[in-house]
Amino acid sequence: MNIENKLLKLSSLEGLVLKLNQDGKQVFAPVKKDNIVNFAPVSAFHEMTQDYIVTARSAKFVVFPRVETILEMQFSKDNITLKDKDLSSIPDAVLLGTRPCDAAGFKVLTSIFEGDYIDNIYVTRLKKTTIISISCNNYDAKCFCTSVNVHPGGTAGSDILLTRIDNDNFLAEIVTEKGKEIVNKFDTLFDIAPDVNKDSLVANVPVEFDLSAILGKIYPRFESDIWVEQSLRCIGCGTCAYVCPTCGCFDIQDVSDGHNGQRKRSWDSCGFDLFTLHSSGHNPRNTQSKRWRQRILHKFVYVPEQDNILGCVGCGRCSRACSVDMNLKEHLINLIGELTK
Amino acid sequence: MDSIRKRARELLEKNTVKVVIGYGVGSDNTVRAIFVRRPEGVEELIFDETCVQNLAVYLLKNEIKQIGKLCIIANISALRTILQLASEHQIHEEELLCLSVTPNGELLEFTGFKDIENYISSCNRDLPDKESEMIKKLEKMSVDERWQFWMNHLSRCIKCYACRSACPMCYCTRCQVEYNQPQWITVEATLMGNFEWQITRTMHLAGRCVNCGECARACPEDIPINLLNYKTVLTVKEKYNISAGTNANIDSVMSSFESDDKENFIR
Amino acid sequence: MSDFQPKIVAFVCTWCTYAGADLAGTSRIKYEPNVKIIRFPCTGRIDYMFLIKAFANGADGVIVSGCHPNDCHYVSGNFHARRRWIVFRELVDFLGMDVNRLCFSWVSAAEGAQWAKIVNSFTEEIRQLGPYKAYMELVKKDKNESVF
Amino acid sequence: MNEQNIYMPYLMRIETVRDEAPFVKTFRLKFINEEILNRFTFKTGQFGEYSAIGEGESTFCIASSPTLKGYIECTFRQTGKVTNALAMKGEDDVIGFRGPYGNFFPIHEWKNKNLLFIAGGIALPPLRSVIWNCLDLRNDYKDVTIIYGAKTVDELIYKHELKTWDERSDVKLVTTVDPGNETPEWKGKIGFVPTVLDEVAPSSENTVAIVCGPPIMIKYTFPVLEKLGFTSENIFTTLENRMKCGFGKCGRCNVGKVFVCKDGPVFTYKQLKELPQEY
Repeated sequence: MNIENKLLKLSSLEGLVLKLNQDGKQVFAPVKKDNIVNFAPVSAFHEMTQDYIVTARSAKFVVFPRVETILEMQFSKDNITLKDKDLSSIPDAVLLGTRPCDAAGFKVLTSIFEGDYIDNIYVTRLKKTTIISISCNNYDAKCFCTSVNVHPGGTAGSDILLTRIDNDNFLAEIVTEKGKEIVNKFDTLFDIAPDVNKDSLVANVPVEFDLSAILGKIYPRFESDIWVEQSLRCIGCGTCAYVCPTCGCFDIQDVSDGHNGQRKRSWDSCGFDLFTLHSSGHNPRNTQSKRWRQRILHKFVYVPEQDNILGCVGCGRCSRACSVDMNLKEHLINLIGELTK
Repeated sequence: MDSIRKRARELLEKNTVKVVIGYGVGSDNTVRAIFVRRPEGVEELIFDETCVQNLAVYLLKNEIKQIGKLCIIANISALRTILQLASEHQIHEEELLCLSVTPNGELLEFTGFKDIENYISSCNRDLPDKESEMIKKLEKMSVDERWQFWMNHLSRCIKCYACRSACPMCYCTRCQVEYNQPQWITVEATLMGNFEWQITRTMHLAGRCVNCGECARACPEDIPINLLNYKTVLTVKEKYNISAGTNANIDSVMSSFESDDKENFIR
Repeated sequence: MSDFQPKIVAFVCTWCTYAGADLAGTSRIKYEPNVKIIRFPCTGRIDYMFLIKAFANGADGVIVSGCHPNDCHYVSGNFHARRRWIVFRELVDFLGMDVNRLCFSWVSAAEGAQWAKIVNSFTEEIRQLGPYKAYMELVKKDKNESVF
Repeated sequence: MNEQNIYMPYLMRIETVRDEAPFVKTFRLKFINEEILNRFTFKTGQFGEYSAIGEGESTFCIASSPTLKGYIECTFRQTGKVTNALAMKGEDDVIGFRGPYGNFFPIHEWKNKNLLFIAGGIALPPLRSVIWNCLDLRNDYKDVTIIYGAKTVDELIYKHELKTWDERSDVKLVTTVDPGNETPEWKGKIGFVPTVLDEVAPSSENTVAIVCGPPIMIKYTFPVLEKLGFTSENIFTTLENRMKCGFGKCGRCNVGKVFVCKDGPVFTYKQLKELPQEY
């Protein structure tokens, strides 16, 4: 559908949050707690913070929770019953205040969870989630979205994109049918769009490296020493994968007490030794450098080749969360240097 | 700083060591670990009060051990870790060389664990003030308030195990949580699992923690898990008068005993 | 006295407390039936995870009991255990668990009456404290559908 | 059964349990649901996710031939939580199964060729499926040679089937055990599989080699095969990596660009040569 422009006043946005809540939707927005900004349920607009570049954790948990029951089981004396997940129990949700990079991240997750085998739990969650993003008017040193073809005012992945015009007004771009539904339902809150130049309203994030210097060129360097070099200071925790908006790798575990049980899907990280360990004790990715290589190649080679979409959206969360300063942007620039040597 | 660079250069030029683990400038003016393998690389080394990371965590990392003999630029936490690791027979004197700088800028070179012990005995090993106060504050709370405090914090835990990875004393090749027969602690990051994981982590570090605070620094969710370790540090100190990381030839606190250990709760 | 019947799990060593509990039985000493006894070779074998898991599975109180100091069948198991308990008790107290629900005791094979006394008094204490709601809340949260 | 949830296993009843070797068992499984029982098909080489419900899932190949209808078989060694739980199950117990997943051996392309099967230890099950599949279509193929080795005599699996193959005149079977582990009654060869292969020296003319075994065996077998004149596109193998989902989502079984679960598990040596060593 064609993108339709509207005007949303700040006061109307406040009203929208209330109305969405009244409408039975769970509204998630960035909330500042103990000096960290993360998505949390809000019942009123004032609970949301405006002071953030991106949240510490990504918004992926709304569609891909960190622990999710994928089926339930019941055991009786000589019978086992499996109970499918009740997809209708998944609540309607609204994500307010995601950044264009977060929204673009959902596209990557979708490419993983759809495909030959469609993961209906993910698909239903996404379908029931309306994403109202807010364009970035600021950025920090860890951001590199423009270098990976994501724009701080980009509409990809969002249902509605808000761009701040001034203190009291937002430009609302209605991107999808789902966004349109919200507008139709609460049409009194939206006004006719003014004529503004959106590009002048969003942050001008500099392009820091040439993506084409990486794409299609790192796979031949699979055995390069650069992976060892880069990952020497990596301590092998799973933080980068857990805060990443596009990391979709998961683990499946059964939890049972002998009468009832659940099969649960939870986040997993390629940074862990256990991720690929065989039961024989053999491990195809037995060192941290191999696991680091897997992470980079997955985002910049495997996902692009399989799904025709780049696996990184340049939000820089991994670099912010890393306790040993594994800065992804820096490593990519360093990688380009190595490739062009 | 110059003295460190000079000495590191000498060590690398003479091939006494193969790699110097030290601090360098990271992205956005932060400090991070660097691994210097060529003499000209020593210019990147820095050392000041912002160099807080406990670099001893790298001493047991395979890919670094493989490079050859190590030299580590150690702050007090790292020195204490080295002593504790030595007492647990994880590192040997001939495998590494330690450099450090005193608060007034004097270069120290330790030739053996005895040297480190002597230096450490004159250093301040107390818990940081902020954390000590926090522990006191928590102790004054009611049981319910404390429970609420920890539940609030632990509900954020995403089980990334950064606390485990960042801890230089968590060197097990296979962690208790990675065993699944029985599965003591759930793989998923659920609240009870998070709670049990922190109990496990703290108990396994009881009497071994050198209070470097690396666990809390690594936590992406800013959960003050170091307080748990610090609490056991205080308990061990009070009950058994032992501080970890002061002696390279000491039995582990939790696997030794005195026949007259004092307690007042056993009926 | 309330009607609440607490669930109490006792982790005991086979050489002293288990024999002591046995003696209480053969001596026909009556004591509260709320205790479920789990026998271990030695108190040194009693891992702190057992205590946590007992609470996770619905215990309202936990007793840990073994040989008196210097009486351990394996010479030093109870000394090791004591060290562990001292640290563990301080830690869980700091985490906000109710340490009044943890009872540690030394009961020898000859102390059948002492065992009955400990069980009776501890059961009464737990009865006063009521069910361990805080921990049950935690367990319930664990079973929740999805965790965001 | 709800078709929508891709993680939902089918329930299967264990018809028979057979002990193959110490800690190795074979289950014969039958779908409880009649409709699925009738509808279910698979191709040789494909695998499934078997679940000890309440304990977790584990990945094994389907060890029976697709020509046998009405049931499937799986063979596994007890190594961890799930396989131990499975081994506790007996006849009439219920387990879960998802599948079939992955690609398969192109047995139709092998028509009128000689077949050489080489397996080591617990890696015979995937080949057993192919062997029986080909033997059931015996007229389509020329000579069939099977070289199978294990550490000890005891650890050779499918002993009764080895006997059947040995007795058949249209199959040449060579069994071997590691040096030092032979028993006084042992009639087969003694030596590691690659060495025995070198000794037997089957002709590479119009022949396809199908290899499966532990990584170390595979590593030393490929050069011997090449020495014998096999071209890399005529050498097939089946890989295994840790898996959770079975359909390319959980992200752990990839070898470089390819997912073992989706693009594999069957690969030719030619394909493997182009892949990095991540298996």
